[in-house]
Amino acid sequence: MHRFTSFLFLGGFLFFLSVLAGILPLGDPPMLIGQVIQNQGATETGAANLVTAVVLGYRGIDTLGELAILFAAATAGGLVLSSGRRKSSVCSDDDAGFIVKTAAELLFPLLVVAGLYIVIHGHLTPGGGFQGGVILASAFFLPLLARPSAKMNHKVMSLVEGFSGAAFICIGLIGLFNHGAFLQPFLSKGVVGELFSAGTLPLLYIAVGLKVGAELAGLLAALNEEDDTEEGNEHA
Amino acid sequence: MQELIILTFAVPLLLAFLLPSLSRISFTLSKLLAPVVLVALAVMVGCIWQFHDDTFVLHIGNFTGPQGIVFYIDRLALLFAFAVPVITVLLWPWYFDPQESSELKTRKLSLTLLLVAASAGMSLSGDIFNLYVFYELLAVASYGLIAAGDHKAGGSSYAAAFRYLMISALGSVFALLGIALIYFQTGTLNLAHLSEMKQVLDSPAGLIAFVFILLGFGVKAELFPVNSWVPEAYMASSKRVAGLLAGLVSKLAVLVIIKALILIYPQDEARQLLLILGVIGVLIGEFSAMKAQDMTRMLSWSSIAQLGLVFIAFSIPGKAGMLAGLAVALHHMITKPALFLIAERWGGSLQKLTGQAASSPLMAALFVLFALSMVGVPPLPGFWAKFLLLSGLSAQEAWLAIGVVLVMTVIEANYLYRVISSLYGKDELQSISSGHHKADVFSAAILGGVLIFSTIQIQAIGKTLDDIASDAVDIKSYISNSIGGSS
Amino acid sequence: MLDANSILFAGAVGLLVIGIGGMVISDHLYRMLLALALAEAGANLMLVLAGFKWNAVAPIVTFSMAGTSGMVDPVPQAMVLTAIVIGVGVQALALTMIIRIRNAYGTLSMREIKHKMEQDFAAKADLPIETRNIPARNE
Amino acid sequence: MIEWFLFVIVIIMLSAAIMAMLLDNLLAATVSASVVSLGLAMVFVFLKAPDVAMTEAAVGAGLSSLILALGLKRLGLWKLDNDEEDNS
Repeated sequence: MHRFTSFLFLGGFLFFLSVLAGILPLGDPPMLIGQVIQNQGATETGAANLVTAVVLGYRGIDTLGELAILFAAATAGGLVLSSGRRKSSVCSDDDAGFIVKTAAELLFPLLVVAGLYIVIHGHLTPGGGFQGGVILASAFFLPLLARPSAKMNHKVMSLVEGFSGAAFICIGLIGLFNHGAFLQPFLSKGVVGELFSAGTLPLLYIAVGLKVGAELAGLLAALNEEDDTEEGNEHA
Repeated sequence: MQELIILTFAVPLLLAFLLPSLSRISFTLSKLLAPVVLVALAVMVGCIWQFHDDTFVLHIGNFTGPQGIVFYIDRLALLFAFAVPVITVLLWPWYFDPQESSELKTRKLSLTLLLVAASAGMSLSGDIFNLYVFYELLAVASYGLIAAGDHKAGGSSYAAAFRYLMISALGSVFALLGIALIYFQTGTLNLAHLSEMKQVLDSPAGLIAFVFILLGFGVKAELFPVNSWVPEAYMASSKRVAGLLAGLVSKLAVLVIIKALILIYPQDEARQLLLILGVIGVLIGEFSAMKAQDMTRMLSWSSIAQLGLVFIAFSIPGKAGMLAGLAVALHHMITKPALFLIAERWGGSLQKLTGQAASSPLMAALFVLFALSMVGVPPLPGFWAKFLLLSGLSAQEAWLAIGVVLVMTVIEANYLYRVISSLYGKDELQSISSGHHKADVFSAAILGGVLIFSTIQIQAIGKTLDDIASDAVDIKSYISNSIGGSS
Repeated sequence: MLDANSILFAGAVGLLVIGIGGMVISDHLYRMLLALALAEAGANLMLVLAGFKWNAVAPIVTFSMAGTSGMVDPVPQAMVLTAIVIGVGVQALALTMIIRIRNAYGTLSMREIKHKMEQDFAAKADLPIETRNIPARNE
Repeated sequence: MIEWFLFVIVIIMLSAAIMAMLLDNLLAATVSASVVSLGLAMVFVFLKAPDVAMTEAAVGAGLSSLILALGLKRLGLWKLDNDEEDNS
C-alpha cells in the first residue's frame, strides 16, 4: 500500500514537472534582479566575480545563515557522536601504509597553500571561501587519515570556528554602527580586478574559508574517531 | 534605534558561535549569559514597538532595491521578534541531567541559541530564499535538539531525529524546487517585488510552485501530508524542546506560508488547498489524540489539530482571516509550551496520572486552566480565538469547515476531560512520580499568568491584533514600503 | 529535438524523481541518505537552469567586457553555492545519526527501527508494550 | 555537437543515479552517487557556472564521498564484494 501511494505520488510529480518544461522560459529567463546586478554589481561592490558580489554583498546574510547551518550541523553531529560514549584511550593504531603517510606529508603544505589561494582570490576568479575551505578541511584531515592515533586539537578547533564566525558578524556589525546597515561593505573598493579590491568582501571570504574549513574538518575528525561502543555491536 | 532590530538575529548567532570557547572558561557564566542577553533583546524589541509606530525596512548591506535582501519590519514581525526570545527564555534548558558532560550541555545551549537566531531572522526577513536559509538553520538546530533527547530516550531519540531529518530534508528539496520555479518565471526573490508581479505566477506553473513551497515549509508547520514526524519527535525529545518546536517554531513556518499566501498567491485555489489540508489535519489530529494512551502523544496530536485550525483560519480571505489566524496561533503559542512543561513529569501513561493532582496541585490547576482555554470556554482567550475563527468562516459560508471545527471541539473537550478527571480522581494504587522541577513550575506559572492577564485585557489585545491584521493584509503599502514603488 | 535546455531539464527532473523515489521507497537508512543527495543534486541543477541564458558568458567581469550584458544570472549560482554547502552539512549530521541508530538497535532497516522505537516509547511511557512480536524487554 | 555531449553526460548521470539506488553493494552505490556529482560538476561548467562547478566537484564529489566513506567504514558496510547480504 505504501509502495503504491509512493509510485502514484512519484508519477504525479513526474507529470507535473514534465508539463512545466513546456511552460517555463528555458534558456531565456526574465532575470530581473540578475540584470540589475550585472549592471551595477562590479561598481557597487568592487568584485570582479559577480557570484562573489552576490554571495557576500547582496546576499551576505544568506552566507551568514549558511555558516550558522554548518556550525549547527557540526555541533549537532558532535552532540550525537559524543553523547553516551565512554572515553577510550585505546585507538586502533594500525598505521596507514607508507604511500598514504608520505602523500599526507607532501600534500599537506600544497593543500594549505592551494586552499588559501582559492579563498583569497575569491572575489576575482571562480572559487572562494567555500571551495577553499573544503580544501583546507581536507588538508587538516589528511594527517588523521595517515596516523589514526593522532587527535585533532579540539580547543584550537573550537577557537578557530568560533572566532571566524564571530569575525563575520563583527564586520557586519561595524557596517551597522559606522555606516548604517548590517553587513554593509566598507573599506576602499579599489580597482575592479586587482587583488586588494572589493572592500571587506575578501575579509569576509577569509572568515568564511576558515569557518567552513574548521567545521568540516571537525565533522570529518568526529566521524573518523573510533569508539568502543560499536565494537560490541559489530556483529550483533 | 530601529535598525538595531537586526541584533535580535545577530547577537544570538554571535553568542552561539562563541559559546564553546566561552564555556571552557566558565560553564555557569555561559549558561546564564544567554538568557540575560535574550531578555535584553526582548526589552529592546519592546522599546522599538513602543516608540516607532511606522513600518520600516532594513536593507541588508545598504543595497536598496529588490536585488538586495530586505528585512521588512511591521507590527507582525515585531510581535514575533518579541515572542521568540521571551518564549525561548521560558523554555531555556535551565537544568540538565547531572551525568552529562559540560561539552554536551554547551552544545545544547548553542543549538538553542541558533534556533533563536533563525527564528528571529524568519520573523523579519522579506526575501524568499533568505527565509529558506533561516528555515534550514531552524531545521538543523532542531534535529540536534531532538537527537539530544531526554535522559530516558536511548536510541529512540536518534531514530526519531533521523526520521524527522529525512522528512524535513525532503521538504527542503521541495521548497528549493518551488523557489527555483518562482525564479524561473519572475527572476526575483524579494517578496514585495514578487507581489508586484503576482499575475505572472497566476498560472499552473505558479500554483505548482506554491504547492512545493507549502510542502517544504509545511514540514515544520505540521501541515497534513508532512507531519508524521511530530508525535515521534515530541515523544523522544525533552519536553522543553517539544514545547519550543510546537509553540514557536511551527508558528514561524506558518508565518512564511502566510506571507507567501497573502503577498504572492491571492488566488482562491491556494486558499482552498490550505483549507482542505487544514481540515484534514484537524480531523486526523483530534481523532488520534483521542486514541492516545499517553499524555505526550496526546499533546502532539492535539498540536497538529491546533495548527490545522490555524490553517483553516488563514484560509479565510482578507483581514478577518488574518485576525482569526493570528488569534488562534498566538493562543496556541502560549498554551502548548505550558502543556508540554506540565507533561515533563506527567508525560507517561494516562492511567498512571490518577490522583496526581494531590502531589502537585498548582500544576494540575494550570493544566485545567490551559485545557479549558484550548477547548474554548468563554471568558478565556481560547474562546475568543475560536469565536473569531467561526465568525470568519460563517462569513465565507464554509459550513462544512464550521461543522468540523465544532465537532472536533467536542472531541477535544472529551479527551482533555479524561485527563482532568483522572488527575483529580481518587485511586489508592497511585505511584507518585517525582515532582515537577522548579523551573518547569515557574515557566508554566508565568505562561498561566499571561493567559489570565490576556483574559482580563482581552479588549486591548483584540484591538492591537486588529491593527496588526489590517497592517499585514495591506499589500499596497508593503510593496511601496519595501521597494518604494520603483522596480 | 535535441535541445540542450530540454536535455538538462530532463536530467534535473530525472535526478529529482530518482532521488525522491529512493527516499520514499527505500527501507535502508544509508540508501535514503544517498537518495537525498541525488534529489538535492537535481534541485540544484534546476536552480542553476533557472538563471541560464543561452549564448551568455560566466558572470565574471573581465577587462574586455566590463559592464556589457550577456552574462548568465549570478543570483541562482550564489543560491546553489549555499544549497550545496547546506546539503553536505545535513548529510554529515544524518550520517552521525545513522551510526548511533545502528549502535543502539543493530539494524539499518527503517521498518524494524520504527518498530523498536515505538517499543521504546511504550516502555518510557509505562504503557503495555504491543504484543505483536518480540517479548517485552525487562531491564 | 555540445548537445550530444550534454546528452551523454545526462545519460551517464541518470544511469549512475539509478545504479546508486539499485546496487546491493553500498560502497559501489556510494561511488555511483559521486559519479553523479562529478557529472553534475561538468554540466555546471557548460552552464557557465564555474563557481558552482568547483563547489560541486570539491563538496559533492570530494568531501561528501569522503564523509560517506568514513560513515560506511564505521557502519561496517565497507565491503568490496557481495558475499554477505545486506538488508536493503
